[in-house]
Amino acid sequence: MTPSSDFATLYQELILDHAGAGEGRGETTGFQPQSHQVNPTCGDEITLGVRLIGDRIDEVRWHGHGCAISQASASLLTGLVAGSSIAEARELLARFREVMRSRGTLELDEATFGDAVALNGVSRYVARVKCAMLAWVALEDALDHAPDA
Amino acid sequence: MTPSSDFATLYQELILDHAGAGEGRGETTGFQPQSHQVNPTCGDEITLGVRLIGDRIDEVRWHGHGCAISQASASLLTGLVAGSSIAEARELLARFREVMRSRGTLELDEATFGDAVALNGVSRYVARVKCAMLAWVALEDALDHAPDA
Amino acid sequence: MPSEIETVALSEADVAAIRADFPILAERVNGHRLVYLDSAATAQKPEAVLDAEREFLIRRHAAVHRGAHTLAAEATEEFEDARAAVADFIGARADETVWTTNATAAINLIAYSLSNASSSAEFGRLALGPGDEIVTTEREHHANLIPWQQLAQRTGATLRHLPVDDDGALLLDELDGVVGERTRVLAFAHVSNVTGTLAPVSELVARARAVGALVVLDACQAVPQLPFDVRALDVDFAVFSGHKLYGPGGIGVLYGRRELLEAMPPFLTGGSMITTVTMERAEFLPPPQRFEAGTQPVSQVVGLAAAVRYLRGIGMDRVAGHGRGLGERMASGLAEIPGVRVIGNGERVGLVAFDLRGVHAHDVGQFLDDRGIAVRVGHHCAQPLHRRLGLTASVRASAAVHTTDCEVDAFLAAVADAAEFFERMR
Amino acid sequence: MPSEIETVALSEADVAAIRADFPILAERVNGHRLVYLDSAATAQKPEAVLDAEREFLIRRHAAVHRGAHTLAAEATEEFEDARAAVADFIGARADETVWTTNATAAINLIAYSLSNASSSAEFGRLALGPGDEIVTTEREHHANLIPWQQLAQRTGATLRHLPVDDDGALLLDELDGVVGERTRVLAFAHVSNVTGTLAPVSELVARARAVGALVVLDACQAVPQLPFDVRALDVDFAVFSGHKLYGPGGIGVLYGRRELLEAMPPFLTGGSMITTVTMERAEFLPPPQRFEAGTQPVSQVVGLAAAVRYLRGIGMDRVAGHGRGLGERMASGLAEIPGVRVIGNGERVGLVAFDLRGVHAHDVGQFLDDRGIAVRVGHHCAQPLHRRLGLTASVRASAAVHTTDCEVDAFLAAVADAAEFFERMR
Ligand SMILES: Cc1ncc(COP(=O)(O)O)c(C=O)c1O
Ligand SMILES: Cc1ncc(COP(=O)(O)O)c(C=O)c1O
Repeated sequence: MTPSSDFATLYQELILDHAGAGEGRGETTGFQPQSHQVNPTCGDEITLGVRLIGDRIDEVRWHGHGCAISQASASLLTGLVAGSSIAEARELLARFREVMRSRGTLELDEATFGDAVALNGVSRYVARVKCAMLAWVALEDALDHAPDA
Repeated sequence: MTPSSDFATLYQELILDHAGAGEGRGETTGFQPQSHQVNPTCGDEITLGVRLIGDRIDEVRWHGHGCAISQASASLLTGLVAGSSIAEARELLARFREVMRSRGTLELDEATFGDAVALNGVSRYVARVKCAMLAWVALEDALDHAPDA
Repeated sequence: MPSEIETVALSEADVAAIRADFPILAERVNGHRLVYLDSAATAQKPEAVLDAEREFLIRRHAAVHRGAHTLAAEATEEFEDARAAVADFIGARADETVWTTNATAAINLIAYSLSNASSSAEFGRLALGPGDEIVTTEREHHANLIPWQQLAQRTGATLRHLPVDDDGALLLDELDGVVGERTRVLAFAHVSNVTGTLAPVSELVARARAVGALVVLDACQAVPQLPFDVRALDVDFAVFSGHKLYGPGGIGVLYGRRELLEAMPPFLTGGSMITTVTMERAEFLPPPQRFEAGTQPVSQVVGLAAAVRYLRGIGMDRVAGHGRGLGERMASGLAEIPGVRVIGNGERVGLVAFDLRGVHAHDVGQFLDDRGIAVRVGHHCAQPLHRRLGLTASVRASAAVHTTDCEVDAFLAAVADAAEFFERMR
Repeated sequence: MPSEIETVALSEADVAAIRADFPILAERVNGHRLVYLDSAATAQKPEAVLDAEREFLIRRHAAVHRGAHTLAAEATEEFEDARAAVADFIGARADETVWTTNATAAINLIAYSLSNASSSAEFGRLALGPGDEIVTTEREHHANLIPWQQLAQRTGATLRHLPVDDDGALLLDELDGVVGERTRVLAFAHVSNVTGTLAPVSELVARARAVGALVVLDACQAVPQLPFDVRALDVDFAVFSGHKLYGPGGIGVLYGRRELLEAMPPFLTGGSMITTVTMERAEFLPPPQRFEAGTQPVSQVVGLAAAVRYLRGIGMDRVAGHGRGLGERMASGLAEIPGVRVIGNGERVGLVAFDLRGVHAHDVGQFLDDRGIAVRVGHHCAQPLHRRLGLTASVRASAAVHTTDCEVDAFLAAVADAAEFFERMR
């Protein structure tokens, strides 16, 4: 039996690749600000650190464990926000959250989100939105604790 | 509108008379053993004291407040157990409880219970059985605390 | 104050339509059509509530906040939508609305959380101890009295109370003497479940605010009868039971101001209220989950949301107008029956308790029941108030949205007949 | 021990008949017929339970132990008859059977009552304090762990635990070292909600008896799956949830030996659990009422009694035989799938949890859900056990009386396909 098309969209190749490769996965020592987040349903965790240069995000690093969706989302986030300003990252974050919570009614646009549009399928799975959000919530929390914030 | 026949049986004249007259109602000072019982649903209370001569019940006195059923039952009890032995009183008590809990399937017999058969109607009203039992439970508790018990 | 609440009456046709929603009203008791005047004890359920629960159970039932499968995800959504609906109904935010078993459990939650705060470094801000005072009133339901007695016992704080007058009204003159700088908690009922009259909420809240005390409002009899808004009332906590609000049993609500809930340690502990657990310790989720340990009564939550929708459909202004009209009809009708003493004065909701001189409440209740009229007899879980009024028990009739003037009149006639029947005993 | 329990299997025809009793099984999820393998989280309800509740609500609903009118009297009778039925189902007496919201609330009741005993002269016999020890195990549900952590924190007692081996089995070798003269309470699950295997109840109880400790049995996963008798097990307390026993949500059971319940102070306080109340203090009713404050969830109690009757109709020996067969089929089928690690060894009930190497439980669960198969993914409220097993999450499939071999096979096939699908990630 082959998976349904919805499932195939949710777990498209790009997601599985990102989950496997895990861009930005690594030690976060020395990365400040940091945030540790837990998904209480499954116990999944992420520690995400940001290296700032002025108000610009130089690099993001993270480690933890979680499902393919959460790992892919962390990986995609890493590439997406590197080099952006804090304000830009917050904008991405707000839009990402909005789309994820839209129950399938909104979509990420490719111009802004690039490969991360592969996560569009998640918003239809309410129970999985938290997975996709985990890294983003960690980023938000980290930025909230940035020296100037 | 006249009351139903069931109601008329429950509140027959004998019950109302006994409730009003209240045989044995009075101060219980000096009566030992004593018991104080409360019906938690309505807060009705009775204090019932027994004067024993040997293992014979010489006199019962009680005071408190309660509905017509409970007052009549206390009054009828007073006449019924005066002069009987503790063992006889316990037998009456056991049978009285059995009938009251029978949901209308058993009856007190007139030879043993005299006027107290007027309480037969109560056993059909589950919510009122506690009212009829209040004085009897107090008697039981008092006898349990009798010097020789 | 009651007179500030804008109300509209329900027409006879409205009430007739409402009655069709309550299947139990077709029942016969002792040969008579049931006249249910015990809604303040527990309300009957409209079909919409029963159907909502059953529909959930046969199509979507699953545990919430734990599962990832479709049923579980849908159930979780429905559960949180219901929270939003009930929160909105009382003017609260969803994250200030905690599910409990009933109002009793909600008050116990507050009281235990406060004593847990007293033995916790993390949550010490709300700690109570010797020298602190908790204030309640002489006319509270036992559910709003004993938990505070126990809290005082656990913490060494002192329990005080605002007394009532001969009519069961709160003695406002004593307020400043009783509620003072040491007062940490002021707990009182919005509507008394015995007198049916309203407490002067704004005066009490103002005094509590002036001395920095937390206000706990027992809204059990208010939420089903009046438009209710926690922000307008400006209370810190409010509690009520779903089963009195035409909803299922086993579900109640604790409203708490967000910043307070966040400062409070958990009460019940277990699954679904934690982030990280080791054998040694646990870290807790934010409210409301922090206070919702264990598998939640999801179908009951869904049923309560349906009840709230049902009441919205009628309109709480009309529910209140209807209740007020019935309350007045009962109280004034009773006052005309010789030997009857109506408990409580002033504007009331659709609830009245009374004493028939020389006749025990149980006997009156039995007489009414013989005609299919269900009223409550006893102390209504308010022994101190009854003692203060010189009574051990009273008869209480409480109306609902489905109660008619006709039913009230049958009730009044039955009380008059009971007075006559028991005349000889007086 | 499991092998001592006489079981009989259900025939295919039996199961087919049973399935017709569960309306939700006709639902379709993602285009497939629902295969509900999450009964250990919450069981689906047979129509008999739904009907019993509805019938009660539309004909006899009233508050119990408070009213004297006909409905109230009848509801009270039905409520107490239900208590007798549920008590009988577990080999207890009615007056040893206390209604609670769920198992979580029941364990909290014990834990809070014990700390209340510690601050009460009247109930001091059960007091706990520094030097006393409470013992639980490393494989408990959070509901049987955090309340004991909190009790230890409130009283100054020490919490210890019996560790498990690499398979999640209790290390009996350590028993005498962990449970000793200082042990006041030994709390453990009869059947683990993760491994699905049975604890060696008689050995644990014998040790507790030898040192005079109270035994608290978490019977949540046992009562729905096995013939269960508190006297035969010789435990002091047992707790379980109605919603896992095919009954309604919002109702659970605490069994307690009579003399213990009598020696325990109340937990929740309020109406219906008192004799005399003044503004200063309250006197409490004997058990079970002492522990049942507030309006009880009567329709849920009625529903739970219907669930128990339903299971009696099938026969618990057959329920157990069916569950065991399904559990074995699932465990042995899973063991054959490359990369699958089945958690726990030995005879099990109809419940199995597993890890698929390199693939997160959520992803496996989503794959199964795509085929309408509902399983539980996560830590199942047992983080310490998962941590001990080197996992953060696992997939759990749990069967019920309505589960068929066919469904188990569909589940096994789906897991095998998931293993293949996610191959690239490993
Ligand atoms: C072994 C065990 N104990 C306790 C619980 C808690 O039960 P509830 O959430 O119904 O209170 C559960 C189920 O969640 C369980 O499986
Ligand atoms: C004013 C008031 N407070 C508290 C309660 C307790 O509610 P419950 O028994 O539903 O917890 C009631 C009703 O019984 C009430 O009328």
